[in-house]
Amino acid sequence: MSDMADQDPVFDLRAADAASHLVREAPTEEQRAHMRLCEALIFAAQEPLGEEEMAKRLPQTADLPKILAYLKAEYFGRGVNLVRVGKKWFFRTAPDLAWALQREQIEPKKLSRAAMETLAIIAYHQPATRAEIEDIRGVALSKGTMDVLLETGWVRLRGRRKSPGRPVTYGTTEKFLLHFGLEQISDLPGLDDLKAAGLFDGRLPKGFGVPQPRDDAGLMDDEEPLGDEPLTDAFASDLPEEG
Amino acid sequence: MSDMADQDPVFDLRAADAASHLVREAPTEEQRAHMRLCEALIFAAQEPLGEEEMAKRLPQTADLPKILAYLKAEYFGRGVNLVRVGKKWFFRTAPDLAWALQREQIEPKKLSRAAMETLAIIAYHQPATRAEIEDIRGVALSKGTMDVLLETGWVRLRGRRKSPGRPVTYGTTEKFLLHFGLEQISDLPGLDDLKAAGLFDGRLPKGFGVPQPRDDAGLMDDEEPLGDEPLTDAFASDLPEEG
Amino acid sequence: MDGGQVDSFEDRREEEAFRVDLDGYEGPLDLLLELARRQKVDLARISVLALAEQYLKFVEEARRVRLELAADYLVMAAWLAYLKSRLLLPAPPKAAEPDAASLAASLAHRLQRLQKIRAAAELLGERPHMGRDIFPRGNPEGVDVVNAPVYQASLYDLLSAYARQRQKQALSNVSLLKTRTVWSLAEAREALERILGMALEWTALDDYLIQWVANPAQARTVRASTFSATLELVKEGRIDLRQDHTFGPLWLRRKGEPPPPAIAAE
Repeated sequence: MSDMADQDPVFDLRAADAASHLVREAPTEEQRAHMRLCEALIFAAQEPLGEEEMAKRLPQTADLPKILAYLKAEYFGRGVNLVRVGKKWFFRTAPDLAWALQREQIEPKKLSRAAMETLAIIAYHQPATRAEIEDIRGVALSKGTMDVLLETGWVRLRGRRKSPGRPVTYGTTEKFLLHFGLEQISDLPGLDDLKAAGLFDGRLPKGFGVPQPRDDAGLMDDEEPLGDEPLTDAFASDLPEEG
Repeated sequence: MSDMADQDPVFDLRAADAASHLVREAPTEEQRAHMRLCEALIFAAQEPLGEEEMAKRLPQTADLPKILAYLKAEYFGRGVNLVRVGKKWFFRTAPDLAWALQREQIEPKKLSRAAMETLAIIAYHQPATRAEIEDIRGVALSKGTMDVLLETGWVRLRGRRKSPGRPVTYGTTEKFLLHFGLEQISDLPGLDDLKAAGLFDGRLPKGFGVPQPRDDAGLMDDEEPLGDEPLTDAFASDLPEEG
Repeated sequence: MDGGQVDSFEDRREEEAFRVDLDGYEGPLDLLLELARRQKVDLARISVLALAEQYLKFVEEARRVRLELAADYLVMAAWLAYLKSRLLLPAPPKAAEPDAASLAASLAHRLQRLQKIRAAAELLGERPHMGRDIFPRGNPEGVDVVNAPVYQASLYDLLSAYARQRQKQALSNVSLLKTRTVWSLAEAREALERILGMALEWTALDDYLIQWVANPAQARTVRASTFSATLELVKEGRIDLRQDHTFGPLWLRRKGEPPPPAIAAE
């Protein structure tokens, strides 16, 4: 757990520095009032709360990024932390307390190795097509694996690749970030290592640079919308399915 | 909401005193660790968390009442408060922020036929008393109808008619003009226009007319200010109420 | 693919003895990666030749014990056999095909890539999971939704509502002063008696009605009342009434004249 804590943005040293810096310069009375409001809003929300949503409830003059930074600093090192995912904020328990909070009765279903690898390929390589996933894993993807991933809500159909056969492209969702405690997709663990190894340039000509995984809502240049074609044959493959 | 806050233990003065006292003497490192744990436990719990439950997760030596008191003090005056009910604890957004936690959902609504007809009569015949409206419609006005019209913001209480019983007079508002796209109330079409539009057929009795509507802000000669008499009996009528 | 299989995979790795067992391998690349790991060197410096030999030996062994091999294992074997021969032979002077070294490099690259993504999957899996290690608020209050009704109505709705009720009221007020729209039996009888003197010959009831009923809208009530009145008069023996066929016109005449032969015959 302890080395994991290092990877976690909550335990990020830069964040800690920023936090201690902010704590040193105390918020004004007005900022305190705004912090209270944001605190209550994020606390009450059922889902991570968007910054726009908060901005709507605050006076126009309020400096939302600063208020959230103060609030985050206030919860730094506490049992409950304020965490950002994309442009949304939520409270959650500190990762190092997992041991005390784990509930015996609920054992979340573990993903198979095939599903976990497929998820990793989609996450690190997105937008990724089925053929790209199969190329990396060297084995055909069973329909069941992709179904499981779509069911978790961590993977979504992004669009179609502008290439022969117009294959469906897959990407990760906000729920994926939320589940794995990532602020943004570039926080994926080991991403720098993978990028440095130049292992994801398979489909790109040399010198093109290593693609950065992207989970933006917008489509990339080589993607187009899903359209209304049936998706059933998105899983068609002439590779034999994995056992 | 405000009287709720008064009853609330968070706003209890003795609690506040205790809190400030506790804040003065800082918790030890060990107590801090226990506070973090309790904080996370209470936060993640789906129901108010019992003290026994917390005690189970803490070392036997831990001084739970003191830890919870510290934690409560830490959340005192914040956007989120730690609240105790019996021997159970939970976090709750500060009651004074309830106003900010409400979200207005716009719900398109259609006026009932009775309300629409009443509105039309008020528009054309204003200032109109309840009895006048009933006389024109030939049916008693239910209290609900007038409430709905006042809720729309299209109808207002203008004043009182200088006549026995001093009945309240109703008129339309600027919002009414805005909603119906009228520059002024006199832009409402007259009898000939209504006939031309096919809204009246030919068979009208002699002497049938449509008034020239007026919504002057000032009171008319036969009106006087509302005064501070109760409005409750403004709806008394001996006509049977409409269905 | 569950935890159990992952364990058996781990066990297998520790087990140094070469065993022909394809269970748990996810295709030829997976098997190659496992074989490469046994070389215990950095994947970037792996001996592809040695790897190819090991793979081919594995496949031969498998066929010897008549193990069913999936087609892709055989395709990979064929490709590796080709690669092996290319690696062993000196490179042809003008190769149209990619040289053996770059084919080998590309295989090593694929293996590295698979290994890295496996490591990444593991790192991802080790992160604290929401709902397992980290928890959101257990019972968020949520945001109260206050319904703010926005009333919608068009000017047309307003005007038609106005016209509708004004017209309705105007007409019902006036109709009270008008003659009744229903013809009573007494009215019908009185009218009939007054004209009875004219009906010495057979006369159609409708003729009277048309004569008496100014407003066509009243035809129905007048016909009904008049018919009832004629029946009363027949009963009193003051008129004769006949109808030649179903739904045909009703004929009536004052009593006392001799009946026509056709009627007498009936």
